[in-house]
Amino acid sequence: MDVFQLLWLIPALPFFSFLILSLSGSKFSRTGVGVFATLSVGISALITLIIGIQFLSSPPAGHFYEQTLWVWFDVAGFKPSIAFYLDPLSLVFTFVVTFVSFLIHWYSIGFMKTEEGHVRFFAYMNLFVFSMLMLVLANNLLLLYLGWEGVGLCSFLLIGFWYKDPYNCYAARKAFIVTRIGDTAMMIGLLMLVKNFNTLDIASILTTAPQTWSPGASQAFWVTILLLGGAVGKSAQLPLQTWLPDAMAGPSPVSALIHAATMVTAGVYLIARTHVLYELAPAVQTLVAIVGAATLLIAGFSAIVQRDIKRVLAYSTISQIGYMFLALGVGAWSAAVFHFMIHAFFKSLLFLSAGVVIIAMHHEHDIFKMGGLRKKMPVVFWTFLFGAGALAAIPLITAGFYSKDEILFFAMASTKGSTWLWLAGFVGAFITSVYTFRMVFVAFFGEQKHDIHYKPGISFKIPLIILGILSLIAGFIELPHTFGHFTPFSDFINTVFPAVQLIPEKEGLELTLQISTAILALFGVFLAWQLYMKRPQMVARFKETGFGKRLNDFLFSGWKFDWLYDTFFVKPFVWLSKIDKSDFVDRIYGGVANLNLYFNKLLSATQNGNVRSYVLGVALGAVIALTIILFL
Amino acid sequence: MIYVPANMGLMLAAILFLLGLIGVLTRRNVLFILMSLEIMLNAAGLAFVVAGAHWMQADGQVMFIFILTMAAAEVSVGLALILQMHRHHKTVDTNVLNLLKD
Amino acid sequence: MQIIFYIAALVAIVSTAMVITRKNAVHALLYLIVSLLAVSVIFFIMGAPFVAALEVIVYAGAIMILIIFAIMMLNLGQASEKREKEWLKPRTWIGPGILAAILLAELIYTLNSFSPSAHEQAIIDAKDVGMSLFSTYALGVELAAMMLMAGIVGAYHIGHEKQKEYHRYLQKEEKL
Amino acid sequence: MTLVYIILILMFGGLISWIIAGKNSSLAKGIALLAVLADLVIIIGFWISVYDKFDLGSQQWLIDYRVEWMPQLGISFHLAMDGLSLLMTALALFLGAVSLIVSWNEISKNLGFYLFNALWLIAGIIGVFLSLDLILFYFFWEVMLVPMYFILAIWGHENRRYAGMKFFLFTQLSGLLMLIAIIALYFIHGKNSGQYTFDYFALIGTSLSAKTGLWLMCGFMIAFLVKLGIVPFHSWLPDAYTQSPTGGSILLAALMSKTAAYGMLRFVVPLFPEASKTFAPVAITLGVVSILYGAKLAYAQTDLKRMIAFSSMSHMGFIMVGIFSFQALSYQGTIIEMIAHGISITALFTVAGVIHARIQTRDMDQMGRFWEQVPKMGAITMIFVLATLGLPGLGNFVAEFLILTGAFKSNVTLTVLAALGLIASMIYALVILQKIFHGERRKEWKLTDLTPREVLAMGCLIVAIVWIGIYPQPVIKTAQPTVNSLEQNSNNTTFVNDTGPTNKMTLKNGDENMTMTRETSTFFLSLNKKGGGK
Repeated sequence: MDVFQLLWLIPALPFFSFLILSLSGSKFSRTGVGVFATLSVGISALITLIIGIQFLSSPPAGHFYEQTLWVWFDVAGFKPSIAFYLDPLSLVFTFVVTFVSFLIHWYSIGFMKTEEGHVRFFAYMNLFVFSMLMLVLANNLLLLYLGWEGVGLCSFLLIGFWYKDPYNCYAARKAFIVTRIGDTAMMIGLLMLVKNFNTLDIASILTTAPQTWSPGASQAFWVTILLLGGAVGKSAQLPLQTWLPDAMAGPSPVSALIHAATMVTAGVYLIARTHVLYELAPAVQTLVAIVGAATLLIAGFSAIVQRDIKRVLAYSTISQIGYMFLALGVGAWSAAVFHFMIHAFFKSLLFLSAGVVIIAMHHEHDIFKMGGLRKKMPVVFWTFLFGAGALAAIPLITAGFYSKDEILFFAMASTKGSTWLWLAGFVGAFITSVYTFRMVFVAFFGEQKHDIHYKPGISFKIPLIILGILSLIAGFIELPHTFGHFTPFSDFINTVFPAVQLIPEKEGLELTLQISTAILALFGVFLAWQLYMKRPQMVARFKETGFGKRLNDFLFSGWKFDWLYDTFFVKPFVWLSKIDKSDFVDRIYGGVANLNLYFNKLLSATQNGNVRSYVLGVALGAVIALTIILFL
Repeated sequence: MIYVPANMGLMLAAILFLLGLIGVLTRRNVLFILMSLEIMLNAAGLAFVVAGAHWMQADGQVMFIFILTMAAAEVSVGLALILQMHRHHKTVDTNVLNLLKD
Repeated sequence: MQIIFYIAALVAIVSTAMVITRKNAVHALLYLIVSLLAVSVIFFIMGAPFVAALEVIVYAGAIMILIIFAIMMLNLGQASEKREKEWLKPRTWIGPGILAAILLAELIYTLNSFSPSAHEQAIIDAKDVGMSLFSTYALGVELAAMMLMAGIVGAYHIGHEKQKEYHRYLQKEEKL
Repeated sequence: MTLVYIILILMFGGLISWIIAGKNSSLAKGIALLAVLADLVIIIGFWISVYDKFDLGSQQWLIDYRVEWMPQLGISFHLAMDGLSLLMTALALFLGAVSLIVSWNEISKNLGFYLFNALWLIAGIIGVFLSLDLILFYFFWEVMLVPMYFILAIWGHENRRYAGMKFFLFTQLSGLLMLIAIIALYFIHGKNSGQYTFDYFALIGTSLSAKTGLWLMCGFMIAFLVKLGIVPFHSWLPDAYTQSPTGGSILLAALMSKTAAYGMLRFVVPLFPEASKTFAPVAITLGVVSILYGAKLAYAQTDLKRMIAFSSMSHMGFIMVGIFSFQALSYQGTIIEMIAHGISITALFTVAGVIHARIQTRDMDQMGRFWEQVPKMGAITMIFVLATLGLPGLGNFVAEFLILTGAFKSNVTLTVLAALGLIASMIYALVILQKIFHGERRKEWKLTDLTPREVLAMGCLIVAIVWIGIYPQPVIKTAQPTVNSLEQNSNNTTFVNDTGPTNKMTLKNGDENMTMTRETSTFFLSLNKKGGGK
């Protein structure tokens, strides 16, 4: 049997699990629900693994496999299908999604043990996995959009999982609406594609587009910029990044799965998927790089001053996705995908560890109220440290180093890159290591400030350990030229992407760049140690000064983007709704009615009950009638 | 039997009628209004008789008789109403009796 | 001999004017009788002796007597005369006066446009009227009879003072 | 004859249940429901039997039933069914049955008369969907109006008389304008061809000068715009939708508004192809304004039913955009939107009715955190809220996507603005969900979850909306012949417009009309003159 035919089962299993849980979840036992949900995702992961091995060992013709289930609808030749498309790119994403989801589901069994509404939680999680898999496996953009909105929905539902707190509802709503703004841009992009090609089939668009559009065509420009709108919304990039920090209101596994590992990288996937279009619109591709660079800096600076451990991680997620966008923008497609994969491992690890810490600290999020956790929770500490190391790109031993280093090199050396882009990434790398290790030192070192009343069980630990190991070793499947030149990952995925065009004279800079980045990362760790462990009073004193205070507030609020949008969009809209609640058009019709009433009053004033005035009316009528008869 | 030009007779009828109308319009006492109505009815009858005389037909006088009958009926009912009005409202002022309004 | 007509007409107009301006109802009624008698004269000289007689008998006689009874039952005294004086302000005359003037002008204008030539006159006596009344207008007579009947019954019913059926303790308060 | 039976079954069912209701109310309800279900079975059976014919695509009309009614005046009893009216009839019966089920216990006062009105209303709606004689169409149009007025004014909520009067005035006045247009069309056609008839097929080819066509079309359009609730003719809509009892709201929002959309597809576009081309930019603009303004108003409301009413108005904007884009894609989208919106609005009004029945208020400021007590209701509401905001996988998305795709081909700017409605719809839709089911508990209510009867009705709706969302092909296939003929019709017009002589003629007509406008501004006088000139 051809294992590729099992492809449809990968998204279908979580979906069936969702259906079963939502229809009859209450009949399961408490752990039964979690185990059932986890197993469904686990089997999906297993099938992905089998298909992946098959794909590697004997790739199908043309390095892709397509499976059509049914035609969605067929109007005037426009004929999107419910169909799956498997190529190296979607395989990597599918693998990461199913595998990380599996681990996080596993972790959630323990996490949700005492929570109310666990059935709902697992049902939503399964629905999310299904949607995400639809997104990455879709063979046409409309089906991709289905997944795209589906993950947005699940993100909404899971951020607002603890629905009793109005703040969570607000955060959920904000996430859904802000991403919807991007989605609508993307929708318009889709409309444009349909108008031009009368199809949304990705493969056929990618083959016909270069024949129809010359590079720099305005059509290509608009389509790509609209798709970019969708991507920045989902991936929380500038200027639609504001929802992600608030999205941390959801449970930690949700943050790990949706807001770190998978959904937020959908934008990366979308751009990578439609890379041909972006190559036809070089201006937009540069814009992608600029958006990435700007976002990674802005988010990085904001992360430095956050106190909530999850918000630090959220900003770091935004910043890391900024790196991916930077890579996409300079044409380093495989580097972006590689960083996505590594990031999925270490960021979900960080979130899961943070989740354990938060539970142990009795739902305390503030890192300055933690401290000294190193000894009490050694496993969590070590796994968190691995994750943090990968995030800060500690040289040689962590996976993050290899992926980030590749991006930085391409930002400098690609024909589409520039020194400025590299510099942004370089500064960003420094900030990253500072805020990462600020978090590590403040939370895990120093003296203990609170009692821990909960010890993580084994179901918590195993996923953490697996992810921790991956954060360290996953980088070895793609080693740089200067260091072994072992590149199975990009070899595999480059059947989809064109190779990066390098500027020959900058090729030699690679080693210099690597060394300087490595030194910078270590220096960042050192600086964090100095500032937050040795001389915390220095930072405190800086915060006391007027400028420091204002700077702190500015960065803390995410560069005042929320304020900006509130003032210019939200408040006017609410104001407009308030003043025109009962519809001014209705007033117009009401005015007509009132005018009639007024005339009615005028006329009924003549009916005053005075007999003689009636007679007067008769006489007047006689005069008028006679006058008319006689003289007119 | 004297010849009277018909237009003169009609003019008299008109003058009487209008005097009656003025009476109806100006008086507030319902009794006077009733009398003024009688004047108007009488003027109308006069007009019929003048016309009948002009055409040498009996119909004018027949009409007058009908009008007379009607006047009699009207006055009897009208007076009964006035009496009731005076009994219930202690007034003969039509301005007070304005319940027939919106 | 047309002068008789004009004198009678003048009397009719003047007495009618007096009717509508009197403050005392009885005075007004007397003037009204005069006016009716004057009209009766006119009827007579126009060759309608039957209706002239009816005018005197029914109008000036029966109907006016009816009104006199009513005045007596209403028992309007000095106070009412004073009140009439208040009500008859010149201001109230203006509107109706103007209206009537316009109407009069229009009627005169109309009536002047036709000037009948003098032709022979004939007396139409009671016999002619009776012939016409009971042949051509028989139906009208029936209807008039019905109307009179209705008038009588109506007048009785309306004028009848209703028996009040209150408890004896309440009677005093309720009596109007 | 099937078509006659369908209408007669409903009418007799209504009569019988009125008679019986005094003695046995549940039997009366049963008979009413049975009548609707029997019709539904007939229609679905018929659909299955003709389903394969749609592949051929040549024959638009499946049934054509015509007997003379008043031959002297050219009025005939002409019912016919094509794919579009088949779909609409099935929808009307399906949602009619649902509306009866969900308001099973709502009406206690004067139940028999309610059932009578409800069934006659459904009969009127189906009559509108089936009649092809303009006078017959107008007749059914009025048959719809009167029972609806009674339902609204007798069984409505606190402000029912005001709402009923407003509804009646708006629809009646606009209906009269349509009647004038119908009669004018009748005379023009009669004068042109010598054959005085109200028959649709005869009138369809009537040649009209540009200005006359526009005026006549406006007569039709105003009636339809009012019924559809498009800005600025929507003023009656929120009041009527809000004040109706649940069953009435469902029939109003889900079915009656569809008769307007149907009327545009069936009458306005085919009868006045050129005029509707001319009018299209205005129509699309009105549609876009409705989408955005309706969404904005919906967001501002605190009354749940009023909010749903404005959301409905917002969606009707999409229908306008779809119809006047003249693209196969958007026609299909419009038809799917009619169905999907009917289903989702039914469900939302049901939820509003269910909540109102339990807590006697519609004020969302008094609700909150209902999920805790009634998760089933919450989950079902969520599905339809998501449908309303256009989540892919549910019916409304397919519809709105197709409409926008088609519209994008004809007008980019307005389509982009219409697409902003997707954002706006999300803003208000989430308010429904979060204010009622999430957040703080603002007042202590004792709630009971949905009864099996309600779950059954909602389950049917969920199945339907998901079916349309993931496999709308049967609907598309059924509507295809109708859409083909609509498209052909508008293509023909384009062709005529492109040729030289016609352009000249239009120009001449324009001049002629200008002089006439100077002479007299009255529309009818100019009509007469034109007739005399010929």
